[in-house]
Amino acid sequence: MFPFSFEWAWDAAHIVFMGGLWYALSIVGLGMTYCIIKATMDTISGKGGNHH
Amino acid sequence: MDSALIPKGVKRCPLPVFAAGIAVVGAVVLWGVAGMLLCWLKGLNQTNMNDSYGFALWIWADLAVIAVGGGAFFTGFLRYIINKEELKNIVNFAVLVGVNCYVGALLILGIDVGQPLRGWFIFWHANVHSMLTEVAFCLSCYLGVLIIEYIPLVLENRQIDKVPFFHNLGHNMHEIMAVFAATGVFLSCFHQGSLGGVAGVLFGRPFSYREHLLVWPWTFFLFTWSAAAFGPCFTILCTKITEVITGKKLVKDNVIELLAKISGWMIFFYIIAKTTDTWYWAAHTAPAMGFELNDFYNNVLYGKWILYAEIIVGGFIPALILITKAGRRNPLLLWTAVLLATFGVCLNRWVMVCQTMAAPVLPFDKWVLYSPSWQEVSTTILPVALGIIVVSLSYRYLPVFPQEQELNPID
Amino acid sequence: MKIDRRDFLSLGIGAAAGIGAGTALSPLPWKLIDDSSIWSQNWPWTPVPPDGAVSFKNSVCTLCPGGCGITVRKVEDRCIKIEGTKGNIVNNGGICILGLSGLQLLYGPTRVKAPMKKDGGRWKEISWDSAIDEIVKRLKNIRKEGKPESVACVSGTDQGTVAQLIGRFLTAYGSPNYIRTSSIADSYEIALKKLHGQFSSIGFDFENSDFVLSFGSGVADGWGSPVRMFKANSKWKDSKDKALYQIESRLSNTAAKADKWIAIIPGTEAILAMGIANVIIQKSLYKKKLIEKYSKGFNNFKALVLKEYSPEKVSKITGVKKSEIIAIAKKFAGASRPVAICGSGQGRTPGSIFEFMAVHALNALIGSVNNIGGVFSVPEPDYIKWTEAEKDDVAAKGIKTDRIDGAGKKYPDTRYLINRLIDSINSTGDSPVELLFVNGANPCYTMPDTENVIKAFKKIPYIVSFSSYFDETTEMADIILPNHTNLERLEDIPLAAGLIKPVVGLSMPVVEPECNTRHIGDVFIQMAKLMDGNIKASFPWNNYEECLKKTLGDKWDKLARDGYWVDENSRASRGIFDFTPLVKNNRNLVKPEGKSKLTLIPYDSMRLTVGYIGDPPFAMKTVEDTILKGNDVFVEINPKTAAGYNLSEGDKARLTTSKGKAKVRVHLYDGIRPGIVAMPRGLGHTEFDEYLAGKGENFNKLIGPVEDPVSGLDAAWGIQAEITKT
Amino acid sequence: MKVDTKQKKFGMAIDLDKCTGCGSCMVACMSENNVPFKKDETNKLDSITWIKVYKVTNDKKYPDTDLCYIPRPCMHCDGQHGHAPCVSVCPAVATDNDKSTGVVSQIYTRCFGCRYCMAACPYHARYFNWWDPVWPEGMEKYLSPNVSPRMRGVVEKCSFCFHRYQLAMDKAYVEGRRELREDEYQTSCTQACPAGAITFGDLNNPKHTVHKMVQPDNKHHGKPKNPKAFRLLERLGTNAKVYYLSDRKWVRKLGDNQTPNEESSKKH
Repeated sequence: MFPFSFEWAWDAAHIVFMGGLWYALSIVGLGMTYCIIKATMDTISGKGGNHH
Repeated sequence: MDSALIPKGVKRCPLPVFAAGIAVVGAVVLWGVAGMLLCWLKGLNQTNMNDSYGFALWIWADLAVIAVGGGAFFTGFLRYIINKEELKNIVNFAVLVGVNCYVGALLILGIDVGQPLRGWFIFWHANVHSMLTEVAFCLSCYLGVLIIEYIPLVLENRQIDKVPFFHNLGHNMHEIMAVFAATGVFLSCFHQGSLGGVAGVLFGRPFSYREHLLVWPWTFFLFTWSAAAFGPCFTILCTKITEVITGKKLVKDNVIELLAKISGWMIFFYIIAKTTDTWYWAAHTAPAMGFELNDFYNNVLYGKWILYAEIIVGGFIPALILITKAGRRNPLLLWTAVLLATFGVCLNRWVMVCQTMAAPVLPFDKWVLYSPSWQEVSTTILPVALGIIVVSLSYRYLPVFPQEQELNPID
Repeated sequence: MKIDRRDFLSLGIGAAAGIGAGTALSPLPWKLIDDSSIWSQNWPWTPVPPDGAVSFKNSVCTLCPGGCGITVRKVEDRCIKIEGTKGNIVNNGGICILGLSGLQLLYGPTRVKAPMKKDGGRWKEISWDSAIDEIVKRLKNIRKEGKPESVACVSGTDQGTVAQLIGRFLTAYGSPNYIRTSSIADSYEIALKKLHGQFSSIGFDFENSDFVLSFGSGVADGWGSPVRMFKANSKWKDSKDKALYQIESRLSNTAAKADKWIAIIPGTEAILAMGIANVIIQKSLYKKKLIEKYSKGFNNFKALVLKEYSPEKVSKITGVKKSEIIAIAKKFAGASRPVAICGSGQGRTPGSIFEFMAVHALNALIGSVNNIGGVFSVPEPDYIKWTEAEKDDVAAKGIKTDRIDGAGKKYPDTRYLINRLIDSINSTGDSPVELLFVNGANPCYTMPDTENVIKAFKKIPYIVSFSSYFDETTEMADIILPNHTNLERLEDIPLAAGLIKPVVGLSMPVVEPECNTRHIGDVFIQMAKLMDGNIKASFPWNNYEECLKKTLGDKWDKLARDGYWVDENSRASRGIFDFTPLVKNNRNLVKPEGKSKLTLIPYDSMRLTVGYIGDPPFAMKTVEDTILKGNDVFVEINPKTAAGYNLSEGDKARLTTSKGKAKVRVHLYDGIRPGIVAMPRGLGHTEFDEYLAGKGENFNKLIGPVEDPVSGLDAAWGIQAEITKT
Repeated sequence: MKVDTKQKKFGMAIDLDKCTGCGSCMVACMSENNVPFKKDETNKLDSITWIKVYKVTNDKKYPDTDLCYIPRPCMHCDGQHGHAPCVSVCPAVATDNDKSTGVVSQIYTRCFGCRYCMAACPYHARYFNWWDPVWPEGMEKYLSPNVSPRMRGVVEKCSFCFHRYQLAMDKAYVEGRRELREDEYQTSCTQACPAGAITFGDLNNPKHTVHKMVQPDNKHHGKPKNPKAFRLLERLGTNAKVYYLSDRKWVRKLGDNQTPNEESSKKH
């Protein structure tokens, strides 16, 4: 899973497979971070709930 | 008592009735938990599996629930990527069903391994050549995505929605849901496929081995396709069951019909592909390994009937019903179609797992048949029971069906 | 600003989420996960074998008469593996399944861990001194009463210093009743005595034979010295012009290895041998000069076989085609170094002397007696040169009495008749045996009509067992003086399993005694010393080791070095071959008891030891599920025959003979002659550990002894039986 | 001194005409490799025997019946591209086809018991520890320190007694050698077989008996050139390192599957 585990090899298989995996994970991760940050900002700027 | 939590404008049965229902299902859950604990504490000698039957009921259950759970990713795909607006009225439910299927699958996998405490090795020491690794990764990642797709619905609960932060969070997640859905589709294609690969790559098992395209055997594509094709049928089935139980119409016919029609055509083309695959395998792949079709079907249980049951009864018939307007409009036929379709895909998964194990390979081998122990059965039913509870709770406290209010006005 | 309920709620949830996230991101979960995998690798109940200095110790295996050289691998003081000794004269590196399992016997749960005394039906541990005192007291009393001959000993062998010490003790004590358990060794001994006129054991030069005609001998099933036979068989396979013909009613592993399987009607082997002789003489394929020079009574023999044993007649009796009989005879006589052998299965039970003589006659006819590639009459190794045991009047009078088993009287050439021992005990009111020693034998399991044997043993007032394991006979004993196991004890092992020269092996202690056991040799020397008088005087040694070293003299060094000693200058006796006894005992066959339609025969396999030791767990693990399933034993039966009883594969059935009943299951097998039911030996133990006890049925419960008219030995090879589906 | 870097390919040739089915190989293996045992081992579907002796017959009626024993250790498959059926599927890299020796290893402490490898192996050479290994009081004394006893819930299999190779190599290195003599590394079953039916050695080394016996054709995935030699399930492409020899046609035919029309076409 990580380059420091001994069965890791810098071959096509690992790059493609793990590449795809980390790519997907980062999209999901970034997406969620974005939502949370934006939601926090909106809240502070008094949007949402019964405020409007 | 819990009226504060129940969505506005809809009616729910009184809490005691609801609680009673949950209690009944809860008993089943306890039974399942008993089996689970036995397997974890005493080991897999609690099952009826053996050295010839290393994969059995549990692996079948995994493949089956993931296949029928495929409705989630495909409906999501149609809703968010293809922008089929109507489907927004059923996508919540599709996601809900999906979540349950995937949680169940992972739970069963957690029981199925001989050393559960080492389960994380599959991630940490991943062997990228193994289909199972691909399954594990995509499965768990996609479960994450499904939960993300489910969260906004939870946030729409009356009380939670009152909290500005959660309100905003839900809103923002809706905004970029397409991104998540797309990732979900990407992940799903791979784990559905690799589940097919699990059996397809076994060149020591001529019954399930298939020729490869790139690095993947044909079963890889057939599994993805079949999940996309049959999944929606299961979503429809669950919707119909919910409607029966609640005694209300929850989704408008046009929505169901759209989904049914798409599913129908998908199944139709899938089953043609499946037939072609079977023919090629029987005519070329297997003979090259020294087997002819009959060698795989000369057993009391595993006879040719199973092939016809899967392809005709569980394939062509539902497909033909669903692609004809009259068929999908007739409630009885629709029921038949979705039931047969679900049966068909489950049978396909059963064959790919259990018949693969049962069929002899060495010339002096014999068929090995097996029947599960109660521990296996109870742990297989466990996630179903859990699913029913989650769906019930969601239905009671969340606006799962946007059209419910309109279809069932309270005067 | 004022904080309202909602803000508070969200703050609360936020805080909780924060804490949760914090823990999740802390090293804690990772540490726990990592540990989890370590726990799963160190369960306390999974042993971790300690490492240490490795050493190898050589010895001789005594678990069967084979006498293979074994090399034991040790780590510090633990034996961890038994292997065959490379370069050993018998097995050169190879080793059988039982020898390999030896460590499970050494460290196993069936050991007798200390001297034991039966106390109200239960075993109680006692000290060695009190145990020996008790026995000596009894011996003295019996002697005082003037019936020393009522003390007997049943033993697996009568050769080697240990056996001789016991025999010497009995002689000095005044009893002629040293009884050896029977095997084909007896039959061959007697046959040779009759045909060659002197006692000698048989030897085969298989390594140089080019055609082996086996009358049911399981050369690939543990007959003779198993490992040596396997190697010989492989040698025959190596060259195209060597062959093995197997005459047997069942496709045994041997028959499967053979170049030809002749499925004969069981019990008619002797007839076939005579038929073959007929063809050989008829077509004058025999070595005339040799016969003229070195034989007596040939003309009578010739007349007999020509008159009574024409291929046609023989074919009718044996079920072997006429053409086949002629073919076999030609092949046999045509071979350059042929040999004919007999003694069915592993040869654990004696056979019809008529058969043995007939088969041996074939060897004589084509000059294979005492000839390269043939059979040799081998004198017993004589290295034990002790002075006569001293006898006082009691002893002198005692040893003149008739043997309780009647051996040597009605049957002058028979030295031991254990089957008669049982009868004479059961036929009289109180047992003629007052006290019985049992060593290296388990008659209460291995002898036919087990029920009857147990009845007899129950009648014997006092039984002393020297067994290292809790076996069936030991369970019948009153006191146990556990001997060291084969891996713990020093002992000379004369090899009686068909080698062409007298060979003595040396069993060496490879490990310190595991339990509170004592060498049987020391025990007898000790008892002799306590008996005082002539008996004490007959045992001038302080302990067994001294006795053995003195006895072996200059041979000791060679034995200690190589593990074996070959008596090179022993000459095979070039006696005259006398056909007369054969002619005289013509047609003295052994017929199976009863008059049912089916014939029940036993079969031996390497994976189920049939001797006095029970099958160890490892060996049991290799037993096929078509032989044992759960606790059910399978009997083999031809599908044709089975159909007649509407039995199909796996059916449960009851097998009934005049001696007993057994619950069995049916295994349909094409490799067996119709009308025959074959049952494996070695199952149905009632003692030993839970890995063996209670599994299957003991064949010996279903068969009774049938005396061979020539030797008086039990020579039953089968019994009539009925099988009914249940 | 010269260091030979040529890679080894250890393999086995078993003469089925010599094998008497005595079972010595099975027990030699069990006692060498600390294989556990249970009270009832008659259910062969959960009975651990790294080398298992199959009993097969020619299916002819009496008296033309013939039988043959087929000892089956792990075949240590090479597959088509160095991937044994089991190795490529293991999700946690707990089994490996060692390129330098050709031995397919199993790392018990790495295996988490998913049993995918067992599903992949057509020879049933892999065994699962359904139960905790238990030795009767005192019997654990004979356990060898060279092979660690397995814990419940992991898969185990024949290792060609790889620990013997390691010990032999250690010895050789101490003596300043980098190469082993043929007899220095032999498996426990080979050593024990009373019939001398098993031959073990380096299939890549023309001097080794096993090579001379089977004459492996490495251009065609090690197919034997010796017409009397064959491998089990040759055409699955498992590329096994265990070969069998027999003069009996029916035995050789039983080594692999044929579809009926093939058989008929073979006849003439």
